Amino acid sequence: MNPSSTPEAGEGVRPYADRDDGIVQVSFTLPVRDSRAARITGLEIAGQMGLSRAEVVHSQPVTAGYTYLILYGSFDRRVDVDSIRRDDFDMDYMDHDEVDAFAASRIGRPVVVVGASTGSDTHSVGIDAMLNLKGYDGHHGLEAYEAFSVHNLGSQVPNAKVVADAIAVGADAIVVSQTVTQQDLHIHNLTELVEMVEAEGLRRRTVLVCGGPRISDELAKELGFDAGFSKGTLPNHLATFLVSSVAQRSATSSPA
Amino acid sequence: MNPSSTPEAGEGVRPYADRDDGIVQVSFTLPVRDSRAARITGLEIAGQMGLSRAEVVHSQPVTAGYTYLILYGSFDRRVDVDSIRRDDFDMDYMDHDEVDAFAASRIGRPVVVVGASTGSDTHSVGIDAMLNLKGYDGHHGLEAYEAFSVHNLGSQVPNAKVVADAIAVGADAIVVSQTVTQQDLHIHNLTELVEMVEAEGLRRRTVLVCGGPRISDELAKELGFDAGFSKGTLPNHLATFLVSSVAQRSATSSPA
Amino acid sequence: MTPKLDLDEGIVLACRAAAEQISADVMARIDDKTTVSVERTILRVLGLEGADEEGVPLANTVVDEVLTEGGLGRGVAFWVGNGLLQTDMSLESLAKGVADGSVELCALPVADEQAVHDVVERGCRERIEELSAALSKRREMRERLGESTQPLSYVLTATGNVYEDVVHARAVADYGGDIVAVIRSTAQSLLDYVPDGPTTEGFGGTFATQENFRIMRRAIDEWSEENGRYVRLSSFCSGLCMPEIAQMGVAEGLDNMVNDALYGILYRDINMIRTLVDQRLSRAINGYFGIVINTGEDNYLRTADAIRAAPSVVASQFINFQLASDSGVPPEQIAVGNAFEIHPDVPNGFLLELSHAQLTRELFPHCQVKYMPPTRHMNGNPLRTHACDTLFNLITIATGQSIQTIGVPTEGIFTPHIHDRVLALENVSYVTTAAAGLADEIEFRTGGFIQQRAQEVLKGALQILEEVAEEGLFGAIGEGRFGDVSRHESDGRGAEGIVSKADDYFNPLVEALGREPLVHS
Amino acid sequence: MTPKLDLDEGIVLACRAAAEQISADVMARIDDKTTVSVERTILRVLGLEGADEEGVPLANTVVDEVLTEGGLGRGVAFWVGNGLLQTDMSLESLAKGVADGSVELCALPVADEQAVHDVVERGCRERIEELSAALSKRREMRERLGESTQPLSYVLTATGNVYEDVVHARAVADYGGDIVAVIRSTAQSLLDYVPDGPTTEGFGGTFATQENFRIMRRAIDEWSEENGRYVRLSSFCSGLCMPEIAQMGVAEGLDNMVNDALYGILYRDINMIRTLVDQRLSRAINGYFGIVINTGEDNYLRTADAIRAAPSVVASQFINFQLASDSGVPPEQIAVGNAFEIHPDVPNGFLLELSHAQLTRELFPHCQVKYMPPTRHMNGNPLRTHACDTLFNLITIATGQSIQTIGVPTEGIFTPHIHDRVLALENVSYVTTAAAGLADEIEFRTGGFIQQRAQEVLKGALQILEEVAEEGLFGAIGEGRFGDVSRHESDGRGAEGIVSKADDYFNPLVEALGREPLVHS
Ligand code: B12
Ligand code: B12
Ligand SMILES: Cc1ncc(COP(=O)(O)O)c(C=O)c1O
Ligand SMILES: Cc1ncc(COP(=O)(O)O)c(C=O)c1O
Repeated sequence: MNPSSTPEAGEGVRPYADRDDGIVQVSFTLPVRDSRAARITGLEIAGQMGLSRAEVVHSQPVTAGYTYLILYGSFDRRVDVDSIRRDDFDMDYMDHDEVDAFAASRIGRPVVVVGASTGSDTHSVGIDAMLNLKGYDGHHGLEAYEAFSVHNLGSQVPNAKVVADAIAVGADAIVVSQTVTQQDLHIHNLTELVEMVEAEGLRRRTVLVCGGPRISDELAKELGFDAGFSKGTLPNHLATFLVSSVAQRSATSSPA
Repeated sequence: MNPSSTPEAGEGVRPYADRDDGIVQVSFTLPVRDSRAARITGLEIAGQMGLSRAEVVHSQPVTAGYTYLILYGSFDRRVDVDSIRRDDFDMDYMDHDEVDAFAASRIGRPVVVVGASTGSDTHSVGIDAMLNLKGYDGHHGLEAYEAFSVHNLGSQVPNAKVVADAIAVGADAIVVSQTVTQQDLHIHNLTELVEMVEAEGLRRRTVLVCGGPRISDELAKELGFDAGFSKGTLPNHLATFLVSSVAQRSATSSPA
Repeated sequence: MTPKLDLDEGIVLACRAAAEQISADVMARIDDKTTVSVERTILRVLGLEGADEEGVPLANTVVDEVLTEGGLGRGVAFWVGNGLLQTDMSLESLAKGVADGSVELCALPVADEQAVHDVVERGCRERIEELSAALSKRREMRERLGESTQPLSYVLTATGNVYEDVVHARAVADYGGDIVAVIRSTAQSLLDYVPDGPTTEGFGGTFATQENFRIMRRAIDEWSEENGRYVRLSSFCSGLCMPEIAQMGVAEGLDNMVNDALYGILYRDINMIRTLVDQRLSRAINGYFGIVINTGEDNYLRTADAIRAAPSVVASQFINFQLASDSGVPPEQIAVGNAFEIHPDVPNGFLLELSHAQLTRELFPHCQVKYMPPTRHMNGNPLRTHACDTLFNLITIATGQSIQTIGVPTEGIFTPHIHDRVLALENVSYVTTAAAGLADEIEFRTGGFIQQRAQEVLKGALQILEEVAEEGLFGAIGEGRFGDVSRHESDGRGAEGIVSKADDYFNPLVEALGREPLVHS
Repeated sequence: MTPKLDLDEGIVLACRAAAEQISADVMARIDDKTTVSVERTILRVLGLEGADEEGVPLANTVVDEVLTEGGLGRGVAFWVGNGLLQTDMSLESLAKGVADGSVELCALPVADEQAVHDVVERGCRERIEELSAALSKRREMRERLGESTQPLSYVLTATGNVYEDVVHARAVADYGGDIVAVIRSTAQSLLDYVPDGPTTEGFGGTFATQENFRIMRRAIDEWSEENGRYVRLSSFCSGLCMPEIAQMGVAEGLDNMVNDALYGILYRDINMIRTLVDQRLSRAINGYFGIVINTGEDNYLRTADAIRAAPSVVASQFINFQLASDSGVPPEQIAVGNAFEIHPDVPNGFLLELSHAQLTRELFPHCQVKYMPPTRHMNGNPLRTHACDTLFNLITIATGQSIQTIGVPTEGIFTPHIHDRVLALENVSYVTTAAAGLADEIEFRTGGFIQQRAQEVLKGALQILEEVAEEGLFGAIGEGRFGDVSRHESDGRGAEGIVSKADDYFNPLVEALGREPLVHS
């Protein structure tokens, strides 16, 4: 028996603060004057979120008519974490040499990659980290791999140019970066790219990957990409995914 | 027309971050290893809280088997703040002189107050702030008022002693402070006091007030007190409430 | 402020000399160029506002027409002046005529050159006097209401909707913010026109339009009057319309402008000649009208390593200063930039930052040095960011910075939510109050780590400056000397908007601005 | 560390002399008293553990019996020694006999006094040797695994459930915490016995029981071995059982103890004679066995104004130090306390804190000065608290403190949630790394604000010390000189547990501890 209150496997989990108590912190601004009414409205919202024993631990005016609130409350339901764990969950990444070896034996030609930071996004550090020789955090980018032939188009690149260049060089993969997410700019921009790739009939033969600090694999898949990469990504992660995907596509398409 | 997105009166409100977008921040620890499964479990909880477009902006291990998560998501429902505003909501407090004048004309004798920080709670700064001459933030405590005769029993005072002393001095009001709230210690302790006061048959003739950094008026009423006071309370707030309540009780009880 | 770094004055002088040479070189190389944006600015100064139904500003229509007709080498002012003389129309009607095709500006009979110059020069002078008068009033208001003591806190709003920005700006002012800067939408920099009218959609920022300036200015002035403290307004003279934004800022009473010589080249991939020509006029305008400009060396530390790049920051400060100075900005109006961007895990990073910040302060004693917060290494954890911001705030006050852009706890995540700035400003007030006298109380050990580091960085800067003086600024940019970003003279956007001046090129504005500035901040 | 405050050595010596007199006075006044807790401690040292079914510890049963029988003036050791001789029972059986009434301890025939003394003294020496041997092993482990460099971070866990505390402690260790202290439940201080066995319910803390010590120690040792860094364990020798907790701590291998001379009097309303007698033995034990003790001057700043009370903090540091010293604690084991408690809105509060922290450091060069974080003025806003903690952390490193209790972002709300300590420790690591060399690099202006303030506070402390030396410590406490709390000799809890020593009072422990300590940390 575990004498601490941490739930056993299968029991389902809930938040843990001091013990298995469900406590969460919630904070937000309400467009209501700093007043008791603001605090009670905050509690009402916490209640609607399913939090029991909610309390406001802090409230302050933001400007006339707006109040910032910090609340704590207990989320008492349990979530079955076991059903969430899936097999394909945490990929095992190959290192640089392994990727090159894998590509040499399984693909036998350089994988052609077109990359860019697209739309009006000028943030190039992320895509450069993936593609440029210099790479990221001491790991070389894809340009350093024998497995790849890389075309880094830079930043502020319109989707139309990405697609045109991909066609021109016969890209196996298009990899794009998006950093500005305000007002869902990235969603619009990434959706546009997928639509263009589909319109050009390239979708089946092109591996489509996006990345950025607020991109998740789930979001990427929802938008029609094959994968999404976020903070902490190293070039070999992308490399592993690309060579695996290209090899798999060749494998499934060659018998056909 | 208000060109900003702040909702008009009657429309109902939701959280406001960049505009009327419903965005809230939520953070908690899950008893799950830092992993994709932890993050997805977090998102599942956010979903169950009714948050749409939730994302994990930060996750880090706390220790083996525990992960701390910070999420953002949109609470899209609206809460009708107008129905929450009630009349008795924000009391108008009298100042020191007004309280004394009011008590002189409407009560005509000193209101006898017994106060303490109760149970095992050694925090006396709050109750001293209310009762002692020195007071709080430049405002004298109740001892300085002509309206009151104050018995401050100090801290770590058992409820039984509070009640016994209240009987001994014929208290009009019992005012207690509670600071330690871990594992709901204050709830147990305050509930016990109410039960004792009721058991002694004092409830009707005694104004019962509690205070402390994590006491709200709502909580106090739920526990059977007449009022609860939290951070930011000044002695004249308590004084106003006490003389008003005592005057009202005399008014309603005298014709009977 | 008593100097604490024991710097070698000889090296400082050598840096300045090298920067003077670099700037003189640049000025010589761009002297025979004008740009569509420079020309549009002249029209705007002359009073041409507004756009057609498709949102194309009249200034663009007119300049594009002259460009197409091949007449821009003579300067748009000449053609417009001639048009005014020939048609007797108002400037606006003339422009509308060009827009609807009823006026063929370059096909009109050409009047006497002197007469044309006279009419435009008069117009220009009158408008400048009008603007100066308005700015004098503003200066009076500033003095009457008073400002906070330095450091002034500089706060960005970025909602995308100018009306929301007003709400956010009020929160900023309520919590002691001194300068509100509405950052621009991602797309604006590369637009070769200034959008028109109020805007409510933008990404990562709000479009800079004259109407948006007006809306913000009015709101902030109201707040200032109500609360008895003057709050400044700022925007960005950058991108393809640098001088036009400067003009608009003056017209709407802005107090500060981010206005760097190289940012557009390095970070927006704008052609270097285009930017250097544009920056010159934008700075001439800002200089003349008493606007405080901020340079953007902080950006280098976001793409290059902050420790390694420190000498390049200092070198760039000298260059940026000199280019501004040579464009007519007085030192008190030049806020040279620097940033707190060393990775939080670097041992003694705080000492390095202290050294760098103090160095900027001592090298530019007459400038309003501007200090930028940590952003690059900030992540999704607001508490971590807030701790870094606290030390950033401490260095700001410990080294006597004039302006500090505030760091917000969600810097690593998104443009700030309304309360994020409030929380950030509370941090600023806390540190600034609690450590108010720190700069006067602490000294650095003679020959110690802090002094040595500053001396090293200064030496490194001199070496860079001397090499750049040798090879020229253009070549240096090509080598990636600034921010590890490399750009080439022939590349970049907006090159199509560069025009060689003809011998009879006419620009009434530059001449008018050549006089002593009327207003100083 | 080179001194920076330019203190007058004469004043420092005068402070020390006054403190010596105050302490000598106290020692004289309590010399003829023992307490139930002191007596129980002797039994515990002799090896008496455990409790009856109702949870009453056997040590309590025996001492209470002797007290009731009026024999405690002779010392429980005498009666127990006699019992052992007369009954030939083991100590445990003897005590159980007392518990079930089968042994009437004070009614047994009385053996030869010397024989009784001999048997108890032998037992006592043997146990002390056993304990010393175990502690030598621990010291070896500490040296083998190594510790962090100073400042050591001191972190409280407070879940109420010892098994949760283990989980929380692992998180602390993972993030670089150096000393884990399980704070005690609200109710424990006023219990005149030490609860027995593992506990899973507590409020604002977890009961200090010998079994809980064992559970934590085992878990932390495991972590230390796995991770190759020694993490210390601490608890609280305070309340009505100060010396017993000290004994338990030694038995279970704790490294540190909060062990203040006056805290119980001021903040738990414990009778002053009771506390002063108890603290003496608890400190003798801690001193002898190499435990580092922390004093609690920080508390004064939670009930009195931090600026006004600064001289009283320093005065108390001298007194606390001297009382500990006179009880047998070597200077290196005395960690005098101080805190960062000036209101965040006070202008130049940071400079004042810097001055105060440096002052403690310079006044006690051989002590492990312990610095406590802001708590009093912390509110429900974790970011505000985090900003204050950042500056607190900076002063810790800038003034070379030895131990720092970490400040957590939710300090103003509740005892920390599991991640709150992690976030706090990240702040500590950040500041401690980024400003590692700061203490060596900065100097304070000669005759400046920081130096003057320190000199003033020191003068104020001397005045207090001289007045206290005059009127005696008891009177001074009555006047509310410390923490603005006033307590009187005749009041307070636990007075019923004070007993006057008879002429033939026997205490083998005090004598045994009188020898040179065997272990030093
Ligand atoms: C550097 C920087 C800049 C530089 C960019 C220089 C350059 N050439 O890239 C400059 C100064 C020019 C800049 C400008 C702007 N910026 Co900026 N900037 C940043 C900053 C400080 C760091 C970003 C960065 O380089 N991170 C380091 C890289 C390595 O991380 P990364 O991009 O996440 O990449 C990693 C992963 O995400 C992943 N990845 C990323 N892309 C890809 C692609 C693929 C295929 C794969 C597999 C993986 C992958 O792998 C990488 C390594 O692990 C951030 C703040 C912050 N701390 O995040 C703000 C930030 C991103 N900027 C921001 C904004 C708003 C702007 C502006 C729009 C402001 C304005 N209105 O002017 C402008 C202009 C921009 C425009 N048109 O896009 C906001 C974005 C807010 C939002 N979420 O919408 C941020 C968060 C700052 C803030 N809090 O306001 N910025
Ligand atoms: C000072 C202090 C102490 C001092 C108390 C000295 C004393 N004589 O009071 C000392 C050092 C002794 C102490 C000890 C402990 N403390 Co303490 N302490 C604090 C501290 C720093 C400040 C509290 C304070 O004085 N606030 C100032 C007063 C004026 O504010 P206030 O009480 O909220 O009062 C205002 C209102 O609430 C209201 N009010 C309060 N009471 C009443 C009553 C009435 C009738 C009315 C009308 C209004 C009213 O009016 C007041 C003025 O506006 C807080 C941290 C913090 N920043 O809050 C921790 C804190 C309260 N302590 C805490 C703990 C856990 C303890 C201990 C239990 C730790 C331990 N296990 O040993 C111990 C022992 C205590 C025990 N048995 O109770 C926790 C409580 C956690 C929780 N929510 O459960 C806190 C929050 C610290 C923390 N984060 O861990 N503490
Ligand atoms: C120096 C400088 N100029 C301009 C900008 C913003 O420019 P734009 O609106 O041109 O993208 C920034 C943004 O950080 C900057 O640092
Ligand atoms: C000096 C000192 N002793 C003891 C304690 C805790 O004591 P207790 O467990 O006796 O309440 C504290 C708590 O802050 C303290 O500061």
